[in-house]
Amino acid sequence: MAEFLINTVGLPTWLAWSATAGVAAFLILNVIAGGALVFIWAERKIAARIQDRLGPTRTGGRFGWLQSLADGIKLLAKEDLMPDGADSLLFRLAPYVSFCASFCAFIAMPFAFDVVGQRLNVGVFFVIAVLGLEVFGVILAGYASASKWSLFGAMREAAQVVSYEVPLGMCVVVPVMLAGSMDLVTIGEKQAGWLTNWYLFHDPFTFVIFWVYFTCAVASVNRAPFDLAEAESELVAGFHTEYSGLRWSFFFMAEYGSMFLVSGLAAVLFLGGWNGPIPIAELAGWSDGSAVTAPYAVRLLGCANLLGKATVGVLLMMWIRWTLPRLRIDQVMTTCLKYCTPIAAVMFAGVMLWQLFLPGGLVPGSRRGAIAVREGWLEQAVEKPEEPAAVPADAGTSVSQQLVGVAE
Amino acid sequence: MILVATGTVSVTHYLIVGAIMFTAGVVCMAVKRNALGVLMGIELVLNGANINFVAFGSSYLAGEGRPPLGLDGEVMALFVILLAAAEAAVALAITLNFYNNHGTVDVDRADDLRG
Amino acid sequence: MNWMANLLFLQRPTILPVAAIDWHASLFVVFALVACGAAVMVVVTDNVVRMALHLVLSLGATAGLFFLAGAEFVGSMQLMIYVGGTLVLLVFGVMLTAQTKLVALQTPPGDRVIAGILAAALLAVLVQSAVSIETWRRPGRAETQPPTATPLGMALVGVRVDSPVSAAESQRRSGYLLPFEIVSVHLLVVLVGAAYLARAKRRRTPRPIDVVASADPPPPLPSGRLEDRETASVLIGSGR
Amino acid sequence: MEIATLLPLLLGIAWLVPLASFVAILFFGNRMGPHGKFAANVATAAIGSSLVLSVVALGFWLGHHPPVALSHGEHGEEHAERGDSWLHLTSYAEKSAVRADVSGHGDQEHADAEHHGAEGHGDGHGHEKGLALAEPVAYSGDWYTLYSGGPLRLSIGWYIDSITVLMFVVVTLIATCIHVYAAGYMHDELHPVTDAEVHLASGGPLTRDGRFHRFFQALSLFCFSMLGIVIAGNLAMVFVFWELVGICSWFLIGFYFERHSASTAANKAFIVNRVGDFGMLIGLMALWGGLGTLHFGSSVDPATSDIRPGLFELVRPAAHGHRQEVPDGLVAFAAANEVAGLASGQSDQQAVHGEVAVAVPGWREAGYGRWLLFIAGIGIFCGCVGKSAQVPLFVWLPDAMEGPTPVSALVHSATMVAAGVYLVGRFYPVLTPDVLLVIAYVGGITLFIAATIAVTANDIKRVLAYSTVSQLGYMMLALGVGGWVAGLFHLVTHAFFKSLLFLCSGSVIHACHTNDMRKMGGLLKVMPYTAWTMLIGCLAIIGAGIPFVIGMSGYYSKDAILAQALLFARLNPAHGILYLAVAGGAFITAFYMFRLWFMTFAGSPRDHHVAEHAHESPRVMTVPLVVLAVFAVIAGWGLPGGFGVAGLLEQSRPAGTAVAVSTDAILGAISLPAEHDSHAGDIHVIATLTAFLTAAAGVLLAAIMYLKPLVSPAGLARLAGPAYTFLVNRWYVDELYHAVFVMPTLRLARLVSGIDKGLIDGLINGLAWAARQVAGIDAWFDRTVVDGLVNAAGRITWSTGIEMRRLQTGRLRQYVMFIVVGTVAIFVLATLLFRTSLAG
Repeated sequence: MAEFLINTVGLPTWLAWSATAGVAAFLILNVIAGGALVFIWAERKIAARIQDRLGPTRTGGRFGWLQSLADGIKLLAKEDLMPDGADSLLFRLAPYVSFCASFCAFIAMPFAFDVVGQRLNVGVFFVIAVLGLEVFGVILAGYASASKWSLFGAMREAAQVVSYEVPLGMCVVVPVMLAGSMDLVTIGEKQAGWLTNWYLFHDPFTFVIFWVYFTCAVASVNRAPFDLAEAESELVAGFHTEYSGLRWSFFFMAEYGSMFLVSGLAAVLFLGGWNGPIPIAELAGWSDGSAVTAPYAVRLLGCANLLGKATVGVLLMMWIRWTLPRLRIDQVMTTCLKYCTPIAAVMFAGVMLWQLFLPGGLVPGSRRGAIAVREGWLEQAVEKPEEPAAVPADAGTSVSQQLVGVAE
Repeated sequence: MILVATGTVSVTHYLIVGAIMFTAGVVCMAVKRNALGVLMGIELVLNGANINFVAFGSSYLAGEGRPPLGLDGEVMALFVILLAAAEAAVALAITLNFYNNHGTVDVDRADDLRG
Repeated sequence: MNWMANLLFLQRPTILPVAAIDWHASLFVVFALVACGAAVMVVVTDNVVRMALHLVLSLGATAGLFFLAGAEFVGSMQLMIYVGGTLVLLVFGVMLTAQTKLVALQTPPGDRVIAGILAAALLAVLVQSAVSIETWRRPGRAETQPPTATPLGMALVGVRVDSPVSAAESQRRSGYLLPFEIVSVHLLVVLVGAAYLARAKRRRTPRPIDVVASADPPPPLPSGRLEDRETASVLIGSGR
Repeated sequence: MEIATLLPLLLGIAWLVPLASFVAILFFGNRMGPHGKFAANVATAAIGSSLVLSVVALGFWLGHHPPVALSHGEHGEEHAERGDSWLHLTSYAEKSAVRADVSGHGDQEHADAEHHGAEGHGDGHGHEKGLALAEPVAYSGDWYTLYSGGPLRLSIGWYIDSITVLMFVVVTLIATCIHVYAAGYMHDELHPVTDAEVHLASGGPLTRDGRFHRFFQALSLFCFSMLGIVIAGNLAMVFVFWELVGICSWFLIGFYFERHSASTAANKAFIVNRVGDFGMLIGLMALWGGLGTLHFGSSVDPATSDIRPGLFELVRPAAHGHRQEVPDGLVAFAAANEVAGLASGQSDQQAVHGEVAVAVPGWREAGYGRWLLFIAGIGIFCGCVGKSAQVPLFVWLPDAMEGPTPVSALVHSATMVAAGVYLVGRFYPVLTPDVLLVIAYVGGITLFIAATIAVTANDIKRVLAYSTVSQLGYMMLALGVGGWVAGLFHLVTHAFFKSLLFLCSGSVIHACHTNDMRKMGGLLKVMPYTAWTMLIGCLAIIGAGIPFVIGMSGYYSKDAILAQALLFARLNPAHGILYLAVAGGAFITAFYMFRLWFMTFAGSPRDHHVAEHAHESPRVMTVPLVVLAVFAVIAGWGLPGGFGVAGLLEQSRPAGTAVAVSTDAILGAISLPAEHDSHAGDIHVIATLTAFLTAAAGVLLAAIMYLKPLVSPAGLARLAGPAYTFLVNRWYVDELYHAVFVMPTLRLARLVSGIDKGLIDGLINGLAWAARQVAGIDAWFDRTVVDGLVNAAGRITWSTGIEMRRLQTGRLRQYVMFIVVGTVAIFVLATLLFRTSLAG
């Protein structure tokens, strides 16, 4: 698109690039915002159904599908209150920190082969790390809004997120190990083909660890049953007790954004990303599965695929939320330290051994993952001593372009 | 802005940034009476050092020839980060303990062992 | 159809020629300014919580610098461990110990002056030695370098694949397996130790040393626990 | 399994089981049941299992080597049948040889095979010479070699023939009975005991904890050691267990060690035995130095697997028809100077050996080494004198009665004291005729002295003790006059009835709480079991029986001894007195035994206080009495076909001792009769009649003095006058020893201690004083100079520390600033002064 602008429209390059970046940012922003609207509506309907109610029915004709939009407008119209004694700067800053964090995380999130804001070769960790920043917003909010409920919420959030990053990281490392790369795109491509190639079905350990990952993900975005940060029944509304109006809605968006993000991450890491359960494109002969030559339709299909999987994940979270009761803080910690972490560790070892003894997996002719990559590096390191190491196939792009992504 | 014009970043620039952060950290340690402030100072210092490591390690910044440190720089940086995390944990624990016993986090009060 | 898809899809361009604007340089300036500025802000702010915020900014910017320098892995680790872990811990501690009179402890101006002078001297020395070396001043060749994540990982598990060498030599070079192990064990030990140190002690009566240490009668001693009522009272105090 | 391997296995286990129980009781004794009650069960179970094993072994033995019919017929027939009877024996020997050959797996059996084979052949030669000789069947071998260097070799091994098996059965049987008995007898020890005979300084009696389990611990150890002596395959091993037995007897005699009498008695027994063992050591050295081996039988050297002849083979080589001769080793040993003469100027060892080998027969003719062999024999016998309480070392045995009665029964009558006799019997082939003569005389004197003392003793146990001594004298004498079978036969039978007698006396003492016979009397009604069994014992010991028909066990053994003595006296009239001693001994024995029985059981109670206390002992004590009584009766009987003790013994009569030999020994001409000749009609008849009449006379005299007091003992005593007091004072032997040995020793000791106190202590004290002076100076130097320096250093450090502590303000931020200052200073110095830049 940059070339398109440069060549046909004739914009100066930097402008072209800014424009491109802007478009990308705009798209991602809309994905989040629109997603948030849809999800909020969906959550209300699902909650209603689970509680044997109807939920919103009127607004926007049937099913009350415009309900969220209406609420959004209402929130925009609301007055922004700030308790005196609050630390005004931090109080204002907090929601944006949260939102920016969950938004930035999308930069490295691929929607199809190369439909990705910025392809980083440490994509996985980038996403996790940036997502981890979200907690700052919450903590600051909790501290700034001079209320003990908020502070409690913030503390709980801090404790919970910090401790849940450990098992989360372990779970994430497993697909990385299988794929031999931290680049999300590479990981996704390695699962191309039938659904037997998904890492979920790679071996029993990955199957188990997927669920561990999902649990930790739910906890790290503090959704129920881990939503102690805003425990309505104990702390009025947790860290956003004092918030109202737009700032409050930013928190909300951040929450749904990160829900969507972790679901998408799960999809990419374990559920084959944009590769459908059945490789329709390859079967139809539209593409040979390689990224470059595939027509856009295939990419569209991929995007649909990924969005679908992520949505399923989000819906699953909702289902859980309205099904399970909230845990106590000590139970939360127990779940993390006594169950998730050890299980994750054991499964990690299990996958490692599996890779060692059954590199081909049970399904013959499937990928070889990390081993191939490592061998590639080795021969490149040993056999051609003179010339500096060339960029391997799955390496990232030029640094200067990564910076475009980082800059947003 | 000169940099932007000439468009060449060199190791020295990184070193200067590192130096500034380092100094800021040291001053922070020297000035803050709040133990946590001192901790933050330490973090700053470590980061200043880290910047130097990475700068020396990056083949992107190095002029012709190999970077002085190569991969070792990044590994060092990694270890520094890890150890910083450890240090922070312990230091925080100590601070909390001190707070539990003395009811303050003022490092000037932590002179039970003065001569 | 095509252009629609074109709109919808971000074409990943090939290596771009060094453009009118050097993104690298400009971004470096941005990050460097943020990092240093935030660091200085940390020094000058008195409120602990704000200090923490500035620290976050500074470290985040540092991570950006790492990205710029081509160390993506270290960068993201910086984000993850430092910003996401260590600093959260710090803020945590800040809030646990946040009492009105502790939030902003005034430093006697004399100290500030002395510290300032010393800082100036130190900075001068450092900068001088940074600038003094000519080879460091040479501009970096702005070419892409191979991603360093995988070699880093392999170096950590004992295989060096960076900076190519002969087969025989590659056998000898052992990477960082041992330091890696040491660090991991060290971390474990630290975890246990920290947990032990910070566990809640409930001593109601202040020891004489406290009375001596603090001119004013010591406040009710809170413990490190979240659900503790004293903590609650302390935290309310923090707000007002 | 092969008998050659089976027997050592069975007996070895039977030997070790008591050790196991000893260890068990040693460690867990006091935890065995209340007050260690079950220690008794453990020990009894152990010894019982050894009994079973021994009986099994005996069964195997009889199965493989059925004994030979001893012919008590006419002289002529006997001569006629001797040949083929010995052919019998020979054939057995050869069979055994063949068996052993077949059984040749493992070196040891092989050695046996060779051994027997050799004997078989030697035996063949014997036939040609017309000197038909019986081969004893014996299995010997080593379990473990302790030390082997050059020709010398020490090992733990076995030498098993019929005596061994028999002794195993006897010892374990008696020991089992006595264990059972002791379990009842010692039950006081289960609770804290008040020992009335010990008077504390506070005046009251001593009260101490019971030592039940310790008693049985010592018993087990004793059984182990005794069996060790019996099974031992070489003299060294014998000596070791010899000493172990001594230790056990020390433990047991001193069981009530709080009593002064008991502890002194224990020490006495131990020391007196050491005197004997000293002689034994001399004998061992003589043999060891001369022959380089202490093995009885031939054995295989594990290093160089060649057969090394044992003592018996050396002294009575099969090649020369087992005629006794001084072995080459001893000859060469004695002729050391000549050997040196040969060796001088010679460098080649082989040549020297050759010449020596050539020269040896000549030297032997010249009589070299006879003295050595004599000394060896005498030395070994000294050990036996000590152990089985012969003159002059018999004084310890009566005092040993301080121990609990079961101990007296087991250790000091049946088994341990018998060890001496057993050793003489075992060692018989090596003993030269003149040694035997010495033995005979010692035995004779012993039996007479002891018997006479027993007449006047009033302590029931002492009477039995002296009778034991005199019976041992009988055995020794029998062995000395060539009655090998007779001696050991009497050993076996005596073991039974003497243990029986002791147990009876024990049960009497248990009932009356006194040892003094003068306080007893009329116990027959109160304790019938004890009385009747004791009567059986007495009859057995005096050898009662219907002449030529049947009799108690003593009847046979004593007759055999008498016959042999008579024969000996006939052959060498010079030593006729021995026969008189035996005959007189028999009379006195009968007298004092029945004196004892009458005084104890017959008549009316002399002391009512004792009498009303008296009661029959519990079943656990009476049952062993009955068992032993049965054996005391039947032990001497022989089934047709020689299935009997005598037959068994006959089986392992040492090769070459069955014939009459007449030599002119060092002590003049002696002719040892062949034992078989003593079965000749006339001698047999005379001996039997003598025995019967003397015994009858003795009983009669006892009856008229104590049963129906026609003659009052007191009057008789007054009549005898000095002789009586002499006897009462036990021939003043103790006083003699006290005067001759003890007093000089004490005086010497006092002298030495005087020297020690005066001279040496003075010297040492002087040294000490000097040392203290030096130390004083030293101390002064130390305090003033050294301490001064140290303190000065300390003071300086202290003051500096005081100064320095000002520096430690405890203000963290100051420290940081110091660090910064330091860093900057270093940089500046480095760059400005030394013109170098630290940064590259």
